[in-house]
Amino acid sequence: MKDYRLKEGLNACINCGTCTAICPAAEFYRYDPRRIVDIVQSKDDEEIEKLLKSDTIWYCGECMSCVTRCPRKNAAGLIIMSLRNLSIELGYFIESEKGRQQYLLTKDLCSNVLDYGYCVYPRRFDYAGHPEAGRVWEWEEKHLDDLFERLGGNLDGKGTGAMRRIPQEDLDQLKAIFDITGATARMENVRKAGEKKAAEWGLTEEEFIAKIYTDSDPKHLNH
Amino acid sequence: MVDFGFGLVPSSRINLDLFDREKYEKLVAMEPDAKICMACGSCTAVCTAGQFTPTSLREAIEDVFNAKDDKALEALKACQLCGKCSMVCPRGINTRHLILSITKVYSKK
Amino acid sequence: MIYEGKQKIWSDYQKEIPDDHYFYVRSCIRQSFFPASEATFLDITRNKLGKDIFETEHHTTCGGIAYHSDTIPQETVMTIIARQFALMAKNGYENYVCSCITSFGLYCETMETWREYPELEAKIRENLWKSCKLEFAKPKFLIHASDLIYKYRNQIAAQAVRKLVNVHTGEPLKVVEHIGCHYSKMFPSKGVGGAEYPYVLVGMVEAWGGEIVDYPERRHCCGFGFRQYFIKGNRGYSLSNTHKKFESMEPFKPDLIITNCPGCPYFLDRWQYVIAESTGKTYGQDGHGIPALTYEEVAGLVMGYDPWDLGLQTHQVGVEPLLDKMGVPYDPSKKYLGKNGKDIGEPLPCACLK
Amino acid sequence: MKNNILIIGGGPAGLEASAQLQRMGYNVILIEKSPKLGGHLAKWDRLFPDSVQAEEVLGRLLKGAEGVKCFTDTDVRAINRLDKSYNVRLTNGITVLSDAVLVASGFDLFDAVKKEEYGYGIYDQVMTNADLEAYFKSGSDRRIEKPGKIGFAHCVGSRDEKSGCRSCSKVCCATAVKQAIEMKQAFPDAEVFCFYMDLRLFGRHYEDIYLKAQKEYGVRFIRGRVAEVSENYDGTLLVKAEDTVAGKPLKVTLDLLVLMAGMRPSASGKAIGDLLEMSVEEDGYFAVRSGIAAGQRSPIPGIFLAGAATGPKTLPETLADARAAAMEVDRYLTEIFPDAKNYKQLVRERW
Repeated sequence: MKDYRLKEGLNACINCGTCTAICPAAEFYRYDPRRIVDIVQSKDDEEIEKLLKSDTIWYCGECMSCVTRCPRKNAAGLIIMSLRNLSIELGYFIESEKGRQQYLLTKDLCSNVLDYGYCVYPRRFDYAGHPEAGRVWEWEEKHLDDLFERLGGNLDGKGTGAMRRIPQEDLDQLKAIFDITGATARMENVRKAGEKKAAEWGLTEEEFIAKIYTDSDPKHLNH
Repeated sequence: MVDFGFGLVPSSRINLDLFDREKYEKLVAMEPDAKICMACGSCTAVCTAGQFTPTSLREAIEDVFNAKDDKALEALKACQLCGKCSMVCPRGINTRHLILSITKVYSKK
Repeated sequence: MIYEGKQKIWSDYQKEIPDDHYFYVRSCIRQSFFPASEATFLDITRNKLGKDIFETEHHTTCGGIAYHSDTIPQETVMTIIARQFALMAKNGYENYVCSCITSFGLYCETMETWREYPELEAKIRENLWKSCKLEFAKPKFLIHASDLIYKYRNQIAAQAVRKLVNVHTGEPLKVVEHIGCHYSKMFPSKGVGGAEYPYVLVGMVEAWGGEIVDYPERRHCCGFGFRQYFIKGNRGYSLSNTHKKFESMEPFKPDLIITNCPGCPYFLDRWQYVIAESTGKTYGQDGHGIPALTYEEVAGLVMGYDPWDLGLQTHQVGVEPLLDKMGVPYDPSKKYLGKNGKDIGEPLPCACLK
Repeated sequence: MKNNILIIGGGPAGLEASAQLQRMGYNVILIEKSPKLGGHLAKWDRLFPDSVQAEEVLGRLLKGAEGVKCFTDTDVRAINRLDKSYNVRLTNGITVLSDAVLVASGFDLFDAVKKEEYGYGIYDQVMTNADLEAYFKSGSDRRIEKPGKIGFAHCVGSRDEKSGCRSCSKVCCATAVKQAIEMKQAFPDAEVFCFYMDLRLFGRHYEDIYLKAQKEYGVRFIRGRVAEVSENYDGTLLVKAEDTVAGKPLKVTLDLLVLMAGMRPSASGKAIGDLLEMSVEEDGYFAVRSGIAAGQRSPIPGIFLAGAATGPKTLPETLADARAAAMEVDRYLTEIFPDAKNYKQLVRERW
C-alpha cells in the first residue's frame, strides 16, 4: 500500500483509546477507531479485506481530533482515509451501505469542482434535499441573485468576488489536473461500480441515488 | 414537530455518573468478589455458551460498573451455569455465585 | 479556571503573521452561505486597516471538501493546491491568506508532507507543469484569515463604535468560541494559541470587550463530518454532535457563539433550528437560539456595520436579541430587503424557534 | 592516603553511596544544589508498597551519611580532567580535587502543564502526584475538600511521544494504587477511579496492593488513557477516556483528578553532563558503560553513575544501585588508581 497518509499516520499502536475517547463518530455509531488501527497494524489480510468491504470505515467524519491526542503520533483519521482510498480502488466500497454513498458524493462534488470550480455551489444546494437548511434557505434559494447582490457577492459574475463565474481556462486546468492525477479515473471507476450495482438491483440511476441518499440501516447505530 | 428525515442518534458513551452505587453495594454484599475482576477474559475464553451466543461474564462485570445494567443481564442471559469459568479465573472468583448475584440484583423483576 | 495558566500556553504558541501584502483565497462554504463575511473581511483589511490584499479571479476551490469526502485522490488535491500557490507567486505575493479552515489544514498538511517526502513534492511540481504550465512555488507565510483579524484586533478595537457589552447592564457579553477542527488539531504550532486553548478568537473577543466562556465540549467538532452531512442518511451524526455541544454550553448561558470555520456557523445555527423544530428545545432566552456568527460578522458589528449589510438575516437563529443587548441600531423592516430596498419577500416563520 | 570522592546529588542515591564509601574509608564530599538533602524523598509522605513513612527512610539515610562533608545550595561550576583525577570548582567557591566522581543527579518530575489537554494549572481541580503527597504531609490543599469522586490518570509524561517521553516511568502505577488507597482511607465515601493503559505492578507485594485496592477499597480500574479534561459549570471536571475493554468512549464527572507525573532526566543532571561531555541516550538519561555488566560506570573513566540518573528506578532499586556504584568506585580506586605508573594502561584494560 503506497499511501503517504499511511506512512504519516501509522506507528505501533498501544491501544490506549485516547482516539476513541474523543471521537465524534464513536459515540453515535458502532465504531471504535482504536480497533481499526489495531486491525491495520495486525496485517491480517482477511480482516483488512473485511474492513474494506464494511460500513465501519465510512463512519469517520475526518475531523482529525484523534491526531491531537495519540501518544504515539498515530493518526487514525489518516489511516481511515487511506483505507477508504483502497476500498474505492478495489471496488469494495459498493458492497456496504455507507460505502455506496461514494457514488453520489463523487458525482456531486466532482461535478461541482469541474463545472464551477467550487466544492459547494449554492444553485445546486436545494432546500428540498436540505430541509435542515431552514426557512431562511428556502427563501434564499428563491432569491439567490438578489441576495448575492445585496450582500456584496458576485454570483456567476465576471471578475473577482464571492461565487463569481470562474473562467473556463481555469476550469480546463482543473480538468487537466483531474486527468493526470487519477481523479478522473477514480470518478469513472466509482461510476461504473455504481451503475453495475443499480443494474443488479434493477434500479434506474435516479432511484439508485434516492436510495443511497436516504438509506440508513439501524444497525449502524447503538440501541 | 417537523420531520426532517433524520434525528438525534442515541449515545453509546459510557456515563459513569449514572452508576447506581446502592445496587452495586447490594451486589458486593452478596458477592464481594465482584470487586476483584481484572478483566483478563479467561472466563469468556472458555465459556460454553459464549461459543454460540454473546455471553461474557467479563463484559457483564464491566457493564455493571459502566451503568449498563441491561447489557449486563443480556451478557449473562444464555449462561448455563456450567462453571467452566470458575475453573480458570486467576483471581479465584466464585463465578457462578457472581453470575447469580448479578442476575438477582439487576433484574428488573 | 486559572486564567494565568492559559496565558502561559498562549505565550508558547505565537505564530508569525506578516504585516502586509496578502494573497487572498476564498472559501466555498463561506462564499455560498456567508458572502457578506468575506466582503466585510476585505473591506476591513483594505479600507479600514489599509492593507494590500489581492484576489485573483483565477483561483478556485482547493478541493478540500471533495478530498475529505474521499472523492478525489491526495495527489489531485495537492496539485490543485500547488496551482493556487503558483497563482500567488505569479502575482508577486508570498503571504497566502485563506478564508477556509479545511483549506488551511490541508495546506498545512500538504506543505508538511512535501517537506517530509521531497519525491512527492517533485511529482506535484511535474503534475502542475503538465496540467497547467505553471511554475511551482510555496508561500513564505501560510495564514488563516482569522489570524489576520486576530493580529489587527486592537486596531479594530480602536476603530470600534461599540463593544461586546450588554448596554443595559454594562456587563461584558458571554461569548463561546468555536474553532474549526482543522485549524490546529493536526498541527498545533500552526494555530495562534495551539490546539487545546486556541487564542485566535479569544484574543478578538477580549480585545472587543467580551468575556470568553469555556465549556466542557468546547473542543468537540461541530459535527460536519463532510460525508456525514452531505448524505441525508448520515445527518443524525452531524446533528447529534452539535446537540452534544449545546447541551454542554447551555448552563453557561452564552450570548453569542463566535466561529472561525466556514461550515461551523452554518451547522451551529441550523442544527439549533432542527433541534427546536423536531424536539421543541431551544438554547437561548425565551425560545430564541444562541446566534452563531462568523468572526467577520462580529468584527463588523463592533465596527458599526449595518447588521443586514453583514448578512445576519441569513442566519436561521434570530440575531435581534443580540443586537438589542449590544445596542446595535437596526431597522426590522429592512431585514429581508434586496439591494436598493427591493422587496424579495421573506422567509416563512419557524414553528418553534423564534 | 584517603582518596577524595565527589558525589553530585544529595537524594537517596547520593546519600546511600556516601554512607557506603565513607564506611570503606574514603573521603566523601557530597554536594546538593537545593537547600535540603533528600531529593524527592523529602517531599513524599508515604512509600509503596508497605506505606512506610518517607521521613523514616530518609532519616535512616541521613544517619548513615553522618560525617560526610556536605555542601547544600551548591552546584558544579566547572570540571577539568587532570591526568588521573578531576579538578572540580564548586559554586560555593571551593575547589575539590577528586579521584572519582559519582553523578547521582536523579530525576525531575514531568511538568504536567505540558500535557495541555489535562489542564494542570488551568482547571482548578487538577493536581499531580507530588501535590497529593504534599497534601498528605501538610494536611491542606485548596483543591481537596471532601471529594466525592477522584480520578488518577496514569502515564502523564510517560509512554507519550507527543510529550517527548517514550519510556515508562516504572513507579507511577504503584504510586497511583498507593495514593488511591490513601485517598479512600482519608475519604471512605469517595469513589476512586484509576485510568491506566497497562498496570505495571512488577515488584514484590505490588500485586498485593492492587488486589487490596480492589477488594478492600473498591477502587475502579479503567483500561484507557485519559484523553481530555475540561471544567463543568460548577467547577467539577469532565474527564474522557475510552473504556478499551468495553470498546466505548466513557465520561465521568470528578471532583479531583490526580495526574501521575512521570520521571524525566533531571535538568541539573544534564548541565553536569554537558560540563563533562558525557553522553545521554535517546531518552535523555545518561548512557552507561554496559547496561547489564557495568550499569554504574559512565563511558568516561572515573565518572560513575547511580540512581535515576540512568533511568527511572524505584527507591529500593536506587539504593541497591547506589551500593553497587560504591563497590565499583572502590574497585576502581583500589585496583587501578594506586599504580600511578601503569594507570593509563590499566584504565584502558579495565574501564
